[in-house]
This record gives sequence, C-alpha cells and structure tokens, in this order.
Amino acid sequence: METLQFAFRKILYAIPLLFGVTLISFLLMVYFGPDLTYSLIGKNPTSEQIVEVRTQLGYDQPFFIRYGMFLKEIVTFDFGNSLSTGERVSSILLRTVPVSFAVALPGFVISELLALALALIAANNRGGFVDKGIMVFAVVGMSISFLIVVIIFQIVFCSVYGLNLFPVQGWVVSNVADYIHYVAVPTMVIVFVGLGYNTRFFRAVIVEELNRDYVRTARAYGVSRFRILSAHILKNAMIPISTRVIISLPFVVIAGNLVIERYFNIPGVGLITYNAITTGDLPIVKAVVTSTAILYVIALVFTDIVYRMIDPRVALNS
Amino acid sequence: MNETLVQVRDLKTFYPIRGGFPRRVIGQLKAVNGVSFEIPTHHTFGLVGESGCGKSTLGRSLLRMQPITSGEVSIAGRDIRRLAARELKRARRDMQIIFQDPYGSLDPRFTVRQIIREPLDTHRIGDKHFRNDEVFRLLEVVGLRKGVADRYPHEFSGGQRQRVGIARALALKPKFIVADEPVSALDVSVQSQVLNLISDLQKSYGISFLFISHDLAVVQHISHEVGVMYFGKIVEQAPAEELYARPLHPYTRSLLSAVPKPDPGAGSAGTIVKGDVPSHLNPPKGCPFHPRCPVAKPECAVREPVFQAPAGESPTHKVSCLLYE
Amino acid sequence: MDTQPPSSENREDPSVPEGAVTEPVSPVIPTAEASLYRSESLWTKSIRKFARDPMGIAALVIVSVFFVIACGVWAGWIGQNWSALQADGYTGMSREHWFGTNINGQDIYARTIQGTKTAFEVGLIVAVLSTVIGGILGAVAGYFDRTIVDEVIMWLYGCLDAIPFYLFVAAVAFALRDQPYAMHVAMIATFWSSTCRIVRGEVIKINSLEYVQAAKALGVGSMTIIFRHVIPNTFHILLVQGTIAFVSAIKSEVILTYLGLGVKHGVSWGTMLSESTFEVSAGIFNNFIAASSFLFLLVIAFNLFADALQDALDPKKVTAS
Amino acid sequence: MSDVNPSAGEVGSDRSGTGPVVRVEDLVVEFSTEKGRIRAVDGISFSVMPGEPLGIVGESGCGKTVTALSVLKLIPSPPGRIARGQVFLDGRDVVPLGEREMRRLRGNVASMIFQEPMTALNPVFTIGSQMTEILRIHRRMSHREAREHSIEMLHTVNIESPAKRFTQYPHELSGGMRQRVMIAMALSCDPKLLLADEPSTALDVTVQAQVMEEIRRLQEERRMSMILITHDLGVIAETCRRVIVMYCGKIVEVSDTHGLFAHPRHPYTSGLLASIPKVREKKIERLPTIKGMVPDLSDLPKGCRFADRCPKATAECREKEPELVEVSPGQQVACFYPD
Repeated sequence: METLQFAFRKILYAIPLLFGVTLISFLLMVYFGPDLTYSLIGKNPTSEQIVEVRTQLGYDQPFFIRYGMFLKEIVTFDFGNSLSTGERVSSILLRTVPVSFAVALPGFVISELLALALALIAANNRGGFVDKGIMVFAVVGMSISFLIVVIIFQIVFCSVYGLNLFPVQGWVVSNVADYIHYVAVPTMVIVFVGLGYNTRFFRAVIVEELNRDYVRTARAYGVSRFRILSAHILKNAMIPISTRVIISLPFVVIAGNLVIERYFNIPGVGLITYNAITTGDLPIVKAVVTSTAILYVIALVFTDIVYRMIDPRVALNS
Repeated sequence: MNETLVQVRDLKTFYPIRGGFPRRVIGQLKAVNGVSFEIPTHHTFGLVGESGCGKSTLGRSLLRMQPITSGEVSIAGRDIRRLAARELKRARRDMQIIFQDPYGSLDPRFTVRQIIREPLDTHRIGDKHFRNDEVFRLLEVVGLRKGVADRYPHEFSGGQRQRVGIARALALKPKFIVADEPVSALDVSVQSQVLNLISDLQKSYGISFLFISHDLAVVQHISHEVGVMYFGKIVEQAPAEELYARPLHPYTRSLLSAVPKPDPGAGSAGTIVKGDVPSHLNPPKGCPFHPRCPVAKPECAVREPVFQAPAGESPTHKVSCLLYE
Repeated sequence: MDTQPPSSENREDPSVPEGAVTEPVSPVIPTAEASLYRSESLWTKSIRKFARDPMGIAALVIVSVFFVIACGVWAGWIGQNWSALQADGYTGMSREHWFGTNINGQDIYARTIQGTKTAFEVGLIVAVLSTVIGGILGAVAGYFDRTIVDEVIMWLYGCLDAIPFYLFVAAVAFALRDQPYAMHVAMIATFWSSTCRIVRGEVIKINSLEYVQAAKALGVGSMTIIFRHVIPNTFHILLVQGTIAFVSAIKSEVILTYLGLGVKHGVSWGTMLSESTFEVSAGIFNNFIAASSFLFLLVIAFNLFADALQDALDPKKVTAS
Repeated sequence: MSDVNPSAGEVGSDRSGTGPVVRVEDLVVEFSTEKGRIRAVDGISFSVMPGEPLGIVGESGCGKTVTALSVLKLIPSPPGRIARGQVFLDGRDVVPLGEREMRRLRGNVASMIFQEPMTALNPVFTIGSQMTEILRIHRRMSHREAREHSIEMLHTVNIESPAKRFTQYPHELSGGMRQRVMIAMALSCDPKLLLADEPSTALDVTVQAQVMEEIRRLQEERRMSMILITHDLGVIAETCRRVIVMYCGKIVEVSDTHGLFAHPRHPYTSGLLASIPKVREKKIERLPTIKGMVPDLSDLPKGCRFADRCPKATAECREKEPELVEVSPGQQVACFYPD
C-alpha cells in the first residue's frame, strides 16, 4: 500500500519531466523542424494547394494548439504515416521494436553481468596485479570507437579475411539456431563496447563501498571476504548499479542499435530511424525520439521504486 | 556595571518539515523555541547542550545567518531582525563567528593572508598597506608567526587553523563573537591553548562571546554566565559558578553527573538519565524533559513550566521546572 | 616582541578600550622552520603529484604531440593536400603517399593529419563550451539549492538526458538544417548536463562548509562568494569533466559522421572510417588502420590523462598527504 | 604477510587460561604514505590479564587505534603492515596467521566496537540479520536459535522491545541505541576480550554515560578482558584499572589508574591532566597548557618525541630515546626525568 502511494507520487513528479521532453521534441522537430509542405505535394503547386496543405499540417495554428496536437499524437500513439513508405508509423514501430530488443538484449545482459564480475574481482584485489590488468583492459576498451569495434569484429568473424563464421548482414530468423547465428556478432560487439565503461563504473562503486565502516565491522566479526563482497557490499552497490542499468535500458533498445543495425543491416528500430534521418522522414524520427524519451522517464520512475525496495532509508527520507 | 550588548527576547527559529503527499509543510522543527537572554559587554555567555538542542541554530540566528521566525534580537543597539541588506552588512562588523571545524572553515585555495584580509577587503577598511599590516598584527595576536601568512590551510595543524579562523573573526574588531564549538574538534593538549587564547582576547579587547559547546567543563571554564539548553529552550541559566555549584534543573544535574571525571576516586556517576532526546516530529507535551526526568510528577506531562528565578534563589538563577514553582 | 594595541584610526566606533593590553596574549606556536618549508598551493601540489605519475606524463606527451600536429595544420604547414586526387584509386604505401591513397586516390596521410585538426576542433569547442555552461549552471543551481532556479536547471537537464544522444543530434540537425555546427550544438547541449549535475552536487557540499558560512558572516555578497570561494573549489571537477567531454566529442564525431549527421565539409577520422567501410569489404585496410589507430591513440592518451588528472587534483587526496 | 616473524607460533604455553589474554611484544606497525614510510606504532609491548579492563589513552595519531586493530589484524593493508613483533591473543601469536584463521578469532575470541555507531552498521540489512550472521558463523546456530540468542543479547544491553528492534534497520535507531546494538553484537559470542575504540566519543553526554555504564557492567559481569581506547581521561578514570599513555606511536607511561591520576610520572601525562578543564573545580583564570603541537610522524625529532614540548627537556632528551622503565610498583615511565 505504502509502496503504491510512493509509486503514484513518483509518477506525479515525472509529469514536469514529461512536459519538458515532449516540449523539447516538439520545438526541435515540429515547431522549428522541417517544413513538410513540399514533400507532400507535387511539383509546381498552386498557392491554393500550398495553403491547403499547410492548413492540413496545422502550420497556420498558434503555438499551443500545435503543441496540443503533438501531445494528442503521443497519447493516441498515432504519429501518422511514414513519408517514404506510407505505412503507419505505429505499425512500423510494433514490427521493429521486437527485433531491436532481440538484438540488443543478450549483449546488454552479458555485458552488465561480465562487468560486474570483473569489477568484483578487480575491487577484491585492489591495487594488485589482477586489478591493474582489468583496469588497463577497461581503459583500452573505453578508448576504441564503437564503429571500429563493429568493423573489426565483422572482419574477424564475418569476412573472408577472418574466420568467416557468421553472416555479414541481415536478419532472417525463424528458429533459435538462426537467431544465434545472426545475433552472435552484434552481441559480441555490444559486450565489448559496454564492458570498459561498466567495469570502471562498477569497480568505483564497489571500492567506495569497500571503504565504508560497515565493512570493517563485518571483518571485525569474522565475516568472510566472499560474504562481505557478495552480500554486504553487493546489496549496497546495487543501488547505483541498478539505477544505471535501468536508465540505460531505453537507450540500449533504440539508440545504441543505430550503428549496429545499420552496419549489420538488421531491420530494427535503429535501422528505420537511420533511414528516416537520412531521408528526412519526420513522423518516424518524431515517434522514435518521443517514445524513447517517455520510456526513459518511465524508467526513472521505476528506478525510484527499485531504490526504495533495496534501500530502507529512502522510505524515511521521502 | 557593564551595559547590555546582546539582548534576545523570545527568539524562535523554526524549520519547516516537508513531507506527505503532495509534498507540503507537515510540521515545524522548533530548533529554537522561545529563548531570552542578555549578554553584557565584556562578558562570555556559555550555552551548553546536547546535539540537536538548537544551540548552533541559536548562534546562527543571532547573526542572521538563519532566518528568524519570531522574537527580537538586538546587538549593539541594532534590531538585527529588521536590518536591510546594507545595514546588515554594516552590522556584521560588530558581530562575528568562530566555527567548530578547523578543516572546513578555511577556504583551501586561499592563503592565510587572503583569508584574514577578506573581511578587510569586503568592508573596504584601510588601504593595501594597512590591510597587510593588519594581517601581520592579527597573526601575532592569535599567536602565529608573520612568516605563515603565505601558507595554505592544509599546511597547518588543527589548532593553528583554529587560530587563523579566530584572526579572521577579529579582523573587523567585533564587539560580539559567536564561538560555535571552537575547541571540540581539537586534540586535548591543543584545546587548552585555544581556550586560553579566547579568554585572553575577551579580556584584552572586551569582546562579548556567546560560547557554544557540548562540553560542560569547557563552558564552565570560559563563561561568566551559563545557559543550559534542551529541546530548543534554555531550561536553566545562572552565573557559571552558581550553576555548577547548585544546579537546580534535573536535566542540568544529570548532565553534570554524566560527565566522566578524571578522578578514579570519584566513583561512578549518580543518576544516569534514561532514553534519548525526543523527536521533533512528535514533541512531548508539558515539560519537554519529563519523559526522561527521574523526578517527574504527573503534572509535568501536562503543564509547561515557566522560566523564572525560584523563590529563595538569587534573581540571576533562573530555571524552568515545576519542582520550583 | 610586543603586540600593538589594536589601532582604532580606521573605525568610527573603536570597540577597544583605550590602553587595553600591550603584552602578547598567547605564546607563539613554534612552527616548522620556514626555511625548510616551501609554501605550496593546492595547484602546485597537484602538479607535483601529477609529475610523479609516469602514466599521466606519457599520456600528456602523446596528447601534446597530437596537439602540435593540429597546430601545424592550422598554421598551414602540414596535411594541406588532403582533397586532391593524386592517384587512380587505391595505392599502397609509398614514398609519396606514406599511408597510401584511398579508393578515390586521395593521400591518406594528409587526410589523417587533417583529421587530427578536425578532432581537436570538435573536441575543444565541445569540451570548453559544455564545461563552461555546465559549470556555471551547476554552480548557480547548487548555490541556490532548493529554490526555483535550482528546480528549473535540474528540470532542464533531466529533460535533455531523456532524449537519446544520436536521436537528439538528429533532431537538432533537423532544426538547424545543414548548419555545419549542428553536431557541435547537439553535443554541447547533451554534454553539459553531466558536468552540471556533478558541479551542483559539489557546490551543495561546499555551501555547507564553514568557509562559505564564514564569508556570509563577514558580509561577503552572494555573487562574490560564488566566484571567489565556490567555483574555484570546483575547478578540479571542471578540468576532469572537460577532458571527458573532449574524448566523448571526438568519439561521437566518428559515429555521427558515419550516420551522416556529423562532419560534412572537410575531412575527419569519422569520414575516413565511413569511407573505409566500403574498402575493408574489398580487403583494403590502409584508410581504416590509419584513422582508427590515430583515433585510438588520442582517445586512450586522453583517457589516461583524465585518470591521472583526477588522481592529482582530488583535493581530498591532496590534503590528506 | 604471514611470514613476518619466523619465530612466532611456537609459544603455546600461555593457553592454560591464567596467562594474559593479550600479550603484545615489540609491535611495530608501518604505513606507507606519500611522505614515505611512517611508524604509527613503534615497538610497544603490553599485556592484558583475564578480566582486566585496560585503558589506552592518547591524542589523535598516537597509534592507539592502530594498536587495537593490530590485535585482530584489521590494519588496512595496503598501506599498513605489521612490520615487527608478536601479538599473542589467547596464547597464540596472530601475526603469522592467515585470513581464514583470523576469521575464527574475530568476533569470537575477541570482538571490537567502533566509534561511529552511525556508519559501523550496514544500512541495508536489519539489525537482526547482522546479529544472527555472527552467531551463524561462529556458533553454527540455526536461524531460530540465532534469532532467540540475538534478541536475548539485545535484552541484555537494555534495549527496550528487542523483538521489534531485531526487525528494524540501523537508521531507525538512535545513536545510543545503535551503539548498544554494537555492544550486543560484540558480546554475542561471549569473547574473552573486548576492544572498544572510542565507544562513546560520538555520543551525547547523557547517552555517553548510559553506554559507558553498560560497557562497565557487562565487562564486570562477564569477567571479560577489555582494551578501552579513548582520548578522554575521565572515561578512563571511571572504567579502567590500568592505563597506557601513548604519544607518537610509543608508550610513554603505564600505570594503575589511581597512581596515574594521583601522581603522573611522565611530563606529557601530567601536562595532559593539568590542561583539561574540569567541572566543579574552583574556577581558574588560565589553563596550564602543553606548548606546541604533536609532531608529524613522518618528521619525528631525534631522541624523546616529547622533548620539543617538554618543560624539563635537556640535551640528553634530544639525543637519546628513553626506554620504558619501572619507577615505582605498577608504574612504568619512558622518561629520563620522571616526576
């Protein structure tokens, strides 16, 4: 009950944020965005035609009416039709989001878990050889551009110049074997790209916890090193770690995939967004930007709730 | 005799407690809840109490570093609550503060010279040469060498930093200084040096002090008059020797008996008061001390005592306890 | 040694009674001998600490070399001949073309050198502006903690954080249609928020410190306190954040250019890598190796530099010693 | 780390139970800092008999906490290490022992309570789960037994409604209550030795008195040895039978409590005793002081470490370091000119 009330309160607090992200999206993409008049009508339009299309697009309306129309599009999840294919944007999204999710999820999960394991090992050997090795690896990982990783991995695993084990491009998935076949290299890329940053972040969090007084207390009472790390520290460290994980989820599903989906030509949200950006297909970009932003705000609310479940102090402070 | 320099009448400083849903003010934290006292010139008024009793808030309220909720504060004839920004800045020359934390109270990026000059620069006192001479003079006054002027705070020990903080407070030649736990963060052997410095300054320059501390022995040593604070109120006030010789309020008594004495023959303390300080969210009715008081009567839970000098006591010894009404 | 009685000439109302004391009031504390002791600010202390970190020095040297190259390009001495077609398509490494030519027959060496300049342009513009904006807004928000000013700034970066970076750039590109600085604007608009958040937190901490309280008690004005006491004590954060923003900017440039949202005029490592995606499928790696190794070297040097800087500047670590 | 002292581990004769619970022999603890290697504890020896409450007093940085941490080998390492000496805990030298063996002793044979009750408990676990964890480790109790025993321990340290406190989180308790919980945890496995590092310093005067009263009572009832570390001579006077005074990593005076307060022999001890303001004395105008300040451990003077601040120092003091010698029964002093 109390948790429900807390959740409700957090949702209410998210309203100004939702207002903000929708306003920024509106300003950037609609109000100051491209004028679609000429992409909707043919060559040599008459001035009547122009006026008619502009009225249809709502360009003659005042600011707040247009913003209201934009909000209505979001609430009804009706962003109109794609300018290039004419397909409904909502149905494009429904078709592509699951693909993106399937591509990104394994890499995301493996990367986070592997990073957490490496961070625990590094923190446990703080200052030692293993720690330094892991941290050097992390810095190197952080310093290689995403694009370079994609190219190298593709050369190594997918091309005749390398192992040539996996498909260069595409996404033809009808069973689990296909899925693994197509998802393997993207997953490796995602793991590699995220690993450095995540390991460093997790290690910093864990080392900070290791310096706390309660660790000394636990040690003074004979609690084992393993248990201190796996129970005492991990539960405390889960607070910043889970925040980071949950908040990055919406971005992982859409934004992170722009490069991978484009390079591997996988028909997910990233690819259609890329195509929309290059062809100026505004309804799609608009839909993707706004829904990711809203997803982010929802994730933010969700982390607050998770926070409260892990950290008993939050209940008191709120 | 001495005239009154600081006069406080029924001072209240509340903080709003926010909470609930939607977020709103759900209560008042009555940090200082109706305090009155006077400090004559050339006097040190000691304020003693446990953490959270409101003694620091009181000190900061007097200097208007904290918005005052109600009541009157007059320092050197100025009504502190009603000063406009310009007048307040002028008034700050007469009232200064010394802080507890010798590490946090000096800007780490400033040299000692810059730190001590800041008040002179801010109030445009004298020219460049005068200000530099002043820095050297002040360093000498607080017992530091001239040569340290261009060093940085991190190069000093806690006691030396505290001296720099005192020099800064003295720069404007204030008439009144709030000393907020000035020695509690220092090591025992350095404490006495700083305490002697403060009492020397008080005598030489006739500065009045509000000396805030949780340490009863320190307060007794340095003060002419002492007020004991509990839960936002002064519960007992008397000249120092009188208060320590004949404590009246049960809280003062238990405080005094709780202080560990460096004398193995003294035996253990008498009555140890039970429990913790009450919560501000749910303040006790009647006398705030009654839930912990060893001699509480049923009446104490109902009626709040008046702060007054009991019959038969000297008029300077005031206490707020129903035992004496 | 005599202590002068406090002079009262400069005040209208001398608070000191005439002829107060003339004797020293407290014993002078013997301090370590001044001759043995060189006074040191936190800055020089940090520099000394940094100088003892071989990793940091090595990183700084590499970054400096890159910077000198970029300066050479700005001055017009090297890497100028990057766009001319000098061969019929791809050629290998030779004396004329140290790194060979790309598929169009352009000199890869000149392009890589030119790309260094572009990287510094993007990095410096984005790092400086985003750090300045983030620093100022963060300091203001932190100083006016829990007021409407703070709420508005927090709301602003909350909103900007919600929009995925690449899409935000796309949106800015839409709004700024073909402006050459659309990418820079988008990066600055996104990168300032993390600096702002960290500075705000630090300022709230500094605010509660007693030296700020002391300044208030002395009657120092708010703006003076912010600029004299608060912001200088966040410089270490700004420096580190600046280097991080620099790295993020040159890494993002590559991705954005590949996605067609980045550098449109001139050449950058991003444009080279984009070109190379076609070349590598044909088994030609010169362009790819040149651009990616330069990029990697600069980024890793900057990352290591940022780490060393952070260690050296952390005021807690500096004062603890 | 474990082979610091090759001769260690052979002394087993003290296990009979009448020997000292702790015997420290020539302990040296070093820390590597930016200014080089410093000795936080420099060659100290002492012992604690069964049931004896021993006090260690000194100012910050004198090495008193490091001494206590060494007994349980809890020195943060790196940067610290036990460079020399032996620490016999219950007859067994712990210096060469590994983590696994130390774990069996910690919280079991010897327990420690810390200064900061606010941070010493894990904020995200309940009081109960932190208490039962220790019992499950050392006593292999079932959940149920551990729970019952813990609640009883909470009862022993006079916590009201212990069953309710058992389910609460640290932040729901006041400082004094948390320190009681720490005491209950420390005593739950019935240790022979309690190391109390400034257990009341962070608390308010009235709560401090409550907590110290609790510690005194339990120490007497359980006939437990105790090392009480504090800077507060008052706390020592009320609690301990014997006192060690430390200065800059060295023991400067060891004495029975009465002797120390009645007749301090070391100039540092007498200076310290004179300089603390005392309640209810006839008010004095000026406090006697010890001049100067504690020297930096990385830059110690030659000879006696107190010489620069000592009113009686001579050329000899600045040349040679005085040894700890017995000057009267029960009183040892490291000074060439004891009072």
